[in-house]
Amino acid sequence: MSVNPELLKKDFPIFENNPGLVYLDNAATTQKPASVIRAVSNYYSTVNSNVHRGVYRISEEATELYENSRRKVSEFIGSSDPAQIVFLRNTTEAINLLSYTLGRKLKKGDEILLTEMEHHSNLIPWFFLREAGIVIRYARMKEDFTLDYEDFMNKLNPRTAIASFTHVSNVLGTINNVRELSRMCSENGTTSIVDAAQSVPHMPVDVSRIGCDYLAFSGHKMLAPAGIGVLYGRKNLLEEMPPFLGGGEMIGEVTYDGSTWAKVPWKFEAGTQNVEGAIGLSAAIDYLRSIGMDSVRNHERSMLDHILKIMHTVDDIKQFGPLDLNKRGGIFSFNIGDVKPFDLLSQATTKFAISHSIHPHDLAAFLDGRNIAIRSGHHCAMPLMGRIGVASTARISPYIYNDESELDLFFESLSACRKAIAR
Amino acid sequence: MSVNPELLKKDFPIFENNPGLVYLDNAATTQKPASVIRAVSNYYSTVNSNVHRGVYRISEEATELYENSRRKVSEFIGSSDPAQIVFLRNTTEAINLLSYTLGRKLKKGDEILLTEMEHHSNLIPWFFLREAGIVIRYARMKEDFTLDYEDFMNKLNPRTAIASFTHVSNVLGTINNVRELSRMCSENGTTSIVDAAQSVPHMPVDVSRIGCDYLAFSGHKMLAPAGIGVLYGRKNLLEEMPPFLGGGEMIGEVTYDGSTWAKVPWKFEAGTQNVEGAIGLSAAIDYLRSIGMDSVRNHERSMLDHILKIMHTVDDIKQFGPLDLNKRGGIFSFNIGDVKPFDLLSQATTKFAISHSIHPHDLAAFLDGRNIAIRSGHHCAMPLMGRIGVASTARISPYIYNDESELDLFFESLSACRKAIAR
Amino acid sequence: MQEGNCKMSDDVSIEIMLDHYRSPRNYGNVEGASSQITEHNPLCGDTLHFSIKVESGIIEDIKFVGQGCSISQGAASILTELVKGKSISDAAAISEAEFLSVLGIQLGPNREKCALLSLNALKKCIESLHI
Amino acid sequence: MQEGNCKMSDDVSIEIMLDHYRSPRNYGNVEGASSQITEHNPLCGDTLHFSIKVESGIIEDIKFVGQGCSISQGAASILTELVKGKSISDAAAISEAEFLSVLGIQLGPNREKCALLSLNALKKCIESLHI
Ligand SMILES: Cc1ncc(COP(=O)(O)O)c(C=O)c1O
Ligand SMILES: Cc1ncc(COP(=O)(O)O)c(C=O)c1O
Repeated sequence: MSVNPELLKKDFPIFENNPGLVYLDNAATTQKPASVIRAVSNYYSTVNSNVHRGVYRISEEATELYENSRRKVSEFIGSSDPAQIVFLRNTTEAINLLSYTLGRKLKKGDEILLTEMEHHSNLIPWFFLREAGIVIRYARMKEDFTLDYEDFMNKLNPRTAIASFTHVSNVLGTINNVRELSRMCSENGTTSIVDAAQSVPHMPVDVSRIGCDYLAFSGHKMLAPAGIGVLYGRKNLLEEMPPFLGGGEMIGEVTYDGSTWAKVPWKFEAGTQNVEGAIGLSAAIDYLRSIGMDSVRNHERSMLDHILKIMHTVDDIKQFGPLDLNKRGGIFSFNIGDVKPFDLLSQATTKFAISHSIHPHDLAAFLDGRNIAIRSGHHCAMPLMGRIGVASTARISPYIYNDESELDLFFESLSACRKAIAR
Repeated sequence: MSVNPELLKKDFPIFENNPGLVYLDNAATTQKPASVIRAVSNYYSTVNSNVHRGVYRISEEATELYENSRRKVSEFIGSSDPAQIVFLRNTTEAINLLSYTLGRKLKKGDEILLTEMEHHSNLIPWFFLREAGIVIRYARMKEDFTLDYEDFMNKLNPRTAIASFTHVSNVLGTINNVRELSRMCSENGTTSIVDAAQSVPHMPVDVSRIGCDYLAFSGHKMLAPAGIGVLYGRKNLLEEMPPFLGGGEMIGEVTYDGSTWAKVPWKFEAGTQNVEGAIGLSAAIDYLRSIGMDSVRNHERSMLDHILKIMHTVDDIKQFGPLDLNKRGGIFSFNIGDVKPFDLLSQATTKFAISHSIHPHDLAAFLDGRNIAIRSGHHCAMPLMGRIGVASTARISPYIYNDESELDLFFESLSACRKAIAR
Repeated sequence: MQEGNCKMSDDVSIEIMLDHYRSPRNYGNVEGASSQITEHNPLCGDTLHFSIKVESGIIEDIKFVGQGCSISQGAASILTELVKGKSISDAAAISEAEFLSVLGIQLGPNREKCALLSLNALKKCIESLHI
Repeated sequence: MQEGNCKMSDDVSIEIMLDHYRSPRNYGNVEGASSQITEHNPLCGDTLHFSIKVESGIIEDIKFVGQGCSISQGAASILTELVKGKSISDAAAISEAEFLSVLGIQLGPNREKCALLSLNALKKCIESLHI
């Protein structure tokens, strides 16, 4: 099946209420189809209640809906057991859970291997461990914006306790071979963690095939509500881990003197859960499945193909990402001219120089005037900005409801912007 | 203004879809009015997007809605500055944030003072600190189910770094004088934390009057969605604290070598936030304000008055909570007969004895058959169950949409249940 | 529990369960037990203590004491009758679904845990024979 | 930025801003500055460096260099013209609202930060005079 954006768009009320809106910021967050919105309001209007404990009908039904959502997520990512699915707020919380719990066992001098293309959410939680003398290393990115697998391999050593890497870069679109990376980790006795925030929404993802130890993603980037995210973990590993947050629902037995923990996954779900979020995520998965994840991937691939073909209609455009469509998700970061990092010395000593660059914020503001929503900035990947030698970039990230005509409009508008504000 | 439950009930779609439902489990979670449901789906249908960063219209509007919600929460609880309001998932996460961040500064032998009537969410996060040699002490509950303030005072000593106490007990309904407790703490140089999960939804709460250092509550217990909760903290304290979760949005500047943090409150809001949750909470506050928190409190007080007057129509009923209505929120925990904790020795040596008790689960199941939803169990307060000498209790907790006729029906059904299943 | 939240497919089953709850069979402690165990459902406090006497692989005697709701206690009583005289391997092979169908009452997910407490306790009790 | 997300209450203001962006006034570094500062908005990378020369409480000279969007850079240029020759107390007293109204462009909450970067940087620069 191929994706029909024009038809799908009708499922998303936001486009009805914002006629002509060209929404190209899907890597940040996606829009919600009516079926997801309905699933959430139906829950409020029929069986809203506390799950797991209530001995009354609506609570039993809410519990069933919540646990069915867990089963659906489990199947969707190829997990063999729903107990391996922990509901959390988002990818960020999932990676923090891992850094706090796995981090406890690390000793001074132990190493964590990341890559140069990580999102802040897969950097800062690990930075916290530096206080304990943990060393953070980065596998290099190559000139073609792909990961240097050899460098990754070389940096894996007996001290490498954990490796955490993104599946798809939210800036470059680079698809990393996480199966290969997980295999290297496993051979080295290193725990592997996949940041799948930009892959699960956009392509088939199968944890059993990848063979990683943990994998995390967010509902809001895949048509579901915000406030719901997922940590997948191998059951035996989850069972060995200490809990992260303490409170109701995650306990076995509690006295004034101590406590035992509930079984996984509940051990990690302290406090009242976001049941409506889980139900919304389940509805989002139904929607994506009805399209087919292969079709979603193919659509984005053809969108990217189109982008790379017509980008040069805009003068001075520079893009940041692999040119091989097989190694690239539907993310396109670019600048018009050079948007260099600030450097006081060079800037203050030379007289102000006219350049052909347009700052990404100005691009975004101009395009907004034409009802085109794009992202500009550091994309929560500041170190990577430095690495690719820019202060920031502009980015578009199409999804199932975007079509080529929108891309054409986007590039026409870019050219118009260049005329209007280049200095 | 007095509360008109019959009229208010019409605002809650769940009652239309479940005719005759008598929902008495509001201390667990409350139902959602149409205005809250609408606020959430309107958001999805009009300006759904990522906040704080987008240079396009819907993102600017979403940011405004999100930050306006923060302002509304701030006013609602009498905080002088919206920067003192941190959006989190729920009370549980808020208290964990405090235990993880404040806990870092504690030394072996430092003490944390709790009370005997705390919810697991205000116990387990502190238990974690025992590993570091922190000592946990409990202020006693008196025979009349109120807190022993003298004991609290006596247990405050130079080593008491933190005191964390509930405003209203979710089992006993006991309203603690948190203003007095905070004053004692402040005189002793002890950080004061109020678990306001059961007070903010039910009575006027003013942090500036209370004078506590921190206060936490959950949206889902006050007509708002799950997945959104609040930590209030004095600004200077929040500023001194290290961050808890790391990731996007909470940073200042990031390099491969380290990071600086954003200003409060954003320093504590890592990752994509639950914007729809904050908007739903704002709509819930509008709804509650239109009734008036004084009226909400008065309604629950008169409900409790009615309960305490007619409870004795049920034989062998025992209730657990203060009889003074000024010291009691709208929570009524009870048992029929003695529901003692299991004791192998006494139970195995004596022959099975007929007792007049009915297990709370059987009560709840029977009442469910009559469409009355009540809670049974340990209410996430296992240690307190031991303290009051029971295995578990049944509990009802009326809210604005409950009326006396429902209470009458409830007590009639209790009597019927006693006939049907007492052994 | 005529009006309970069991979806009463079978009034007779409910009456049987209530009868076992009111007059539990095999209540007490087996003298000289081969194995015994106390299990409880932390979520609701239901507690069961089983003691069994096994000879040549056969459950010669089984008794329980406990405290909890009619479902957990009634099911425990029914279970003792079900397995007494059976081989430990037959007893260990009883699946959750089978036991629920023996009880014959439709239960929601939260109360199923009450009904299955006895089966899980018995299985642990049998397992610990081999340790 | 005729079509920008500034709600263009005033096309003239936008033209002025763009003119300042394209041809920044007071661009460079003051020699023998009394105070200088580099500030940036971490959220978008906009950077400004101010240097000022103060004599008898008067801002005798002020220059900036920077990098960033038209709003942050244009506003910085406009600000230098606004405060040059003013007393440091007058300059320090300019409120955010006042400065935004001088700019005359309506900005959303996220881009207001760009416009206010220069004002905040200048204030810090003045504060550091007293240290
Ligand atoms: C007194 C008290 N504290 C804390 C909590 C925990 O709230 P939540 O589950 O929303 O984190 C509750 C409710 O469950 C409560 O009643
Ligand atoms: C690659 C990647 N990792 C992690 C995140 C963080 O996701 P969230 O903000 O939902 O926690 C994002 C998106 O912001 C991302 O693109």
